[in-house]
Amino acid sequence: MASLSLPTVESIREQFPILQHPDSHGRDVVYLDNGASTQKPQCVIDKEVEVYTKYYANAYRGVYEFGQRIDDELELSRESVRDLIGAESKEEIIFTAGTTMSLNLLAYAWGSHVLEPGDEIILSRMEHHANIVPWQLIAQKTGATIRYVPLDDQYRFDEQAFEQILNSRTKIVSLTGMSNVLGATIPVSQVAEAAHSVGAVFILDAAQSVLHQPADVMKQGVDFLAFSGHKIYGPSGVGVLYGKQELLEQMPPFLGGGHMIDQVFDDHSTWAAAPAKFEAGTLPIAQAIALRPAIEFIKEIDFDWIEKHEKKLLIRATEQLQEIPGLKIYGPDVSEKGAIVSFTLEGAHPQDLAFLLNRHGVCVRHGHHCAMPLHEILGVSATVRASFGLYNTVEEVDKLTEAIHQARKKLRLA
Amino acid sequence: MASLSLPTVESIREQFPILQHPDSHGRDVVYLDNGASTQKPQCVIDKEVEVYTKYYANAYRGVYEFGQRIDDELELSRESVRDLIGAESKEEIIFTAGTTMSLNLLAYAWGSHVLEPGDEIILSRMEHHANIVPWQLIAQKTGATIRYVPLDDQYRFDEQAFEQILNSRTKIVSLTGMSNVLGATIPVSQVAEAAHSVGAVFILDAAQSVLHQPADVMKQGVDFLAFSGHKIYGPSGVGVLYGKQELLEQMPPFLGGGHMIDQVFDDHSTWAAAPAKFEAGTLPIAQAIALRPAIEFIKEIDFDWIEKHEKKLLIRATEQLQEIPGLKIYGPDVSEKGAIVSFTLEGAHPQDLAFLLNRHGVCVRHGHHCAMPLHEILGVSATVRASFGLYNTVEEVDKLTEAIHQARKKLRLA
Amino acid sequence: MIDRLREEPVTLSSLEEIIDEFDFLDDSEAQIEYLIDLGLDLPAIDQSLKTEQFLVHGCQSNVWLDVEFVGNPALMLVKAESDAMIVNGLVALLMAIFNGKTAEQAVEINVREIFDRLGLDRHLSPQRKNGLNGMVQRIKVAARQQLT
Amino acid sequence: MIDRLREEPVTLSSLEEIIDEFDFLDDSEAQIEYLIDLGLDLPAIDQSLKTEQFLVHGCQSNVWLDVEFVGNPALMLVKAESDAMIVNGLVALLMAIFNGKTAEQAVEINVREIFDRLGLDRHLSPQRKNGLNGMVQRIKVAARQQLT
Ligand SMILES: Cc1ncc(COP(=O)(O)O)c(C=O)c1O
Ligand SMILES: Cc1ncc(COP(=O)(O)O)c(C=O)c1O
Repeated sequence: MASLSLPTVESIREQFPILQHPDSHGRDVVYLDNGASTQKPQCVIDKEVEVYTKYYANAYRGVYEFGQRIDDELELSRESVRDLIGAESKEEIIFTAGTTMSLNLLAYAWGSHVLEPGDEIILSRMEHHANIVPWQLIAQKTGATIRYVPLDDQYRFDEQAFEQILNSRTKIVSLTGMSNVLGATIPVSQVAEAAHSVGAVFILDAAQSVLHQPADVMKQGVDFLAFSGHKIYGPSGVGVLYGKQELLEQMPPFLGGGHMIDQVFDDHSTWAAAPAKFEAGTLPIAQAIALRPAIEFIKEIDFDWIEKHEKKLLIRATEQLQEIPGLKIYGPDVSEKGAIVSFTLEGAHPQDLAFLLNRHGVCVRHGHHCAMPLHEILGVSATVRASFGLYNTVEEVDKLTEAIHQARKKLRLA
Repeated sequence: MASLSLPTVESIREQFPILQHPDSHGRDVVYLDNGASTQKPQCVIDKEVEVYTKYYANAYRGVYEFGQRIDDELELSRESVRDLIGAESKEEIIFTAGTTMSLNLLAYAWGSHVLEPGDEIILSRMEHHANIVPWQLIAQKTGATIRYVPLDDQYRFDEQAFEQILNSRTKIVSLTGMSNVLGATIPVSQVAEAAHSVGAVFILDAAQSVLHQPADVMKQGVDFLAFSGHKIYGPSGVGVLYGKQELLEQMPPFLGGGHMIDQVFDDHSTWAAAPAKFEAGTLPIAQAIALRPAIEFIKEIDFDWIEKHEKKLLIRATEQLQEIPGLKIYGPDVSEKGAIVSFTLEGAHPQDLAFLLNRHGVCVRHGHHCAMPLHEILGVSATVRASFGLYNTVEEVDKLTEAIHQARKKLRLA
Repeated sequence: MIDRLREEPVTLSSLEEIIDEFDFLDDSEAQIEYLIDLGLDLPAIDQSLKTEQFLVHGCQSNVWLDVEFVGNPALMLVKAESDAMIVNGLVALLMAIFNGKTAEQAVEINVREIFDRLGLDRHLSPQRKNGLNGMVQRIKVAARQQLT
Repeated sequence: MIDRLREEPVTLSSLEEIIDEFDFLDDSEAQIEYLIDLGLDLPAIDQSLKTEQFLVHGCQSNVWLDVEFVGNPALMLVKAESDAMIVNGLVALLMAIFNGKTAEQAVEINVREIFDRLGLDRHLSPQRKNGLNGMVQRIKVAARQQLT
């Protein structure tokens, strides 16, 4: 899969048109909000344009040439997702609007299918709201209870505590593969095995992790997996839900509409087979098709290279930031986390800091990052987050550090 | 709103790159599947590219320049939708994945909010599955009953029958503004008034109608309205749900996740105000933004022009097709319908016919068009549908007719 | 009626002819048009077979299908008809594959391989594939029943 | 502490000065940076005011706000502080608008108009607008209470 010669970050950056020009204030853009969404390489942009200008039609409906081409392209994209996550067949790949939609689908459809009063759903303390709120809604409806796996004192997923919480009432274990705040990861195979040992299904929220540690669902025993196109250099508006064939067969549909039915009668309907059963209505056609070049782009660069490159940035950022007086980083040691640094700076409100960093072109995010229960235990209501992508450079890390120094001066902290 | 000089169909066609080249078999493409999805003008394609290449970021999250720009663009797009459908404020405009998602949201959220056993939901016989199946699912959950407004002998919405079906148990009236098979419309204001008179909310599935008779929700008394971007020359992957402010306030959220919350506690959460409350997770960012040029494009051409132009095509097609032996058109008189012609040809299976028409470059759809209950009363399991858009020409109508003649010969019917 | 059907294998295209034509056309649309031609040449089946019992489910269009074994040794005779000519073309193809085969031979035939060889698989919609699978299944079941 | 606050109106920027500066800057980011500057110059409030009672809800960051009327005729004195300097800048702006006004005057003031004039409205996130509205509401309520 890997290209023969190793890529350079310069050659990668060239492929992102948005990185080729300063912002409207003439500043070089240092985009460090990759955890929220990533920029798009030319090949992804081109693919959406190709669809719209060469053979656009609705999907799975027309026998005419454009319709057939769209169907073929969608199936190729499904296949590239299958390959990315190591699923058995492309019929296990469902296109959705995003991770949030995928997780809601699971909560509503699988949740109502299996949960009874007193049953338990296990999440962790570091989940994104997308992997909390849908479960709360379904727990309220079904009488199930949510239990949270704590973090240890180094902000790591506490595997021992997890195994103690697991019990025969556990029906669902749904965990993030990587915290979008801490960068902390989980031991996927072990967690899956433990979940299965009590008869629970294991759901992986791979929104942050799929790009860094591509899952291997069959080997790792992942039952369901969700991720978003826009976080892996793909288009906005499309996401993926993977489900094991036999589970997809058991799971009732969630959204009703065109394409997901077999027959519609006055008072009830019968369902098509997966993936159609879970793809009600018109798909995000151009977006689902343009997910493939994003996946191919990443594979071409090679996951090892990405991992090494991002780790280098993470280490440099961590070393520099730790030197700044009053700056506190939240998360495990760099050796045990993804390329995310969340921090607070004493005397500086995260909102002010994020604004002031942007005065130097540095784009970082501030707030609770859709992880309020985590911030509850961090003991702060908001943090500033720098998250790195494959196009970020060592110089950009230095600019982040320099911008923080400048902000401290501005805020009269230095 | 209208441009000073009237547009010509040639000048309009020029703006659609996909119409500028033959298909891969060298055939001129006669795209008559606009009811399924429309092609995209250059301005829409350009806007998505602009977002990805100039200022892409996640929405409503970053204080940095790109983030602010994305927020501004989204709000501009919201405003253009508000203006299109005559809503009171842009906070009543919710971006969704499409009509199907919008209607499911209403069925799940509003449906479970108001429906009690014995309550009634009124649909019509000509609904799309997207406006049937979600209501079936929610009726099964709540014990409510679905009642169907019949069509009269000319395939028109039977207003009198509707008023007889309405009663104090009617809680929801959800109707398509235009049948995607028959082209039949409904008297929106009267229906809304009648629905309100028994205390029901009125939902308009405007997927087919918004482009032809733009709604005026405040004047017409529409409580909720749904449509898809991809059917009004906009991008795939984005749709709209309109809801009256006070109804949006009452309605519980549907999807859970980021952005829709106010606060998240361990076992429950509190909600943000609309539209955020119903926009869980990352929006289809580039797509929602590129919906605006689509709306502006249509407004610039002018709805009157579109209506007249499409009517001309419809009349010509109807006149020509009626002459073909064994061809039967389903739907009201041309004076009472939109630019859709669905038909069967004796001795020719719709699937064969659609295939053979494409041999002459003509793209039409065959099948049940996601309207099985309608086909039940039409007495056929499938029809062939030609649906016209603003870029179609009189010559293309002639090509359709000619292609049907050729197909009849091929099928040894002539 | 049966008499007319007995003559079919000679009047219908053989598998070799079909494969040759597919290779010659080398364009999926032209291939499907050829299927329609094959379908148009397919003789009608007896009206009495057009009942629920012989209807194959999982088809986008209606297909009625029956399998008989005639002669000694008993050779397979597929009788089928659809209201769609594309599907009748597939029927003609199945007839070319199965007619005149013994039950033992029929059970062994790998239809998927033949479809792969033709390159047809890629060009059939999932629904049409379902319908095709339904037909093949009926034929295989009949062959197995004949063996027991 | 009250004593120090009484002197504020003189040391803080006046509304005219703020408007002039906004017009001069004419770039939303520079304007917000100027808000931060204003916020940095805002005197601290008494620790005793930093309780739930004085906390304004609907703010992304914490703001504590109290309103007093001093002197005869009684003139408004806004005392507020946030942990975010951008918000403190908004506080400074509200002080420039309301401090030294009578309750009657305060009730009549159209804050929205002033924000429109500054062009600020467009550049505040929905959450920050919520917070701002929360502060204005507190001030208006205090003015109305003073009148009854
Ligand atoms: C009347 C009607 N309603 C709903 C829909 C569903 O729209 P979408 O597939 O974009 O969700 C359609 C599209 O075919 C339609 O024609
Ligand atoms: C861990 C995690 N889960 C889920 C999500 C939600 O993804 P989306 O907003 O694309 O639906 C995110 C994105 O922020 C995330 O980081």
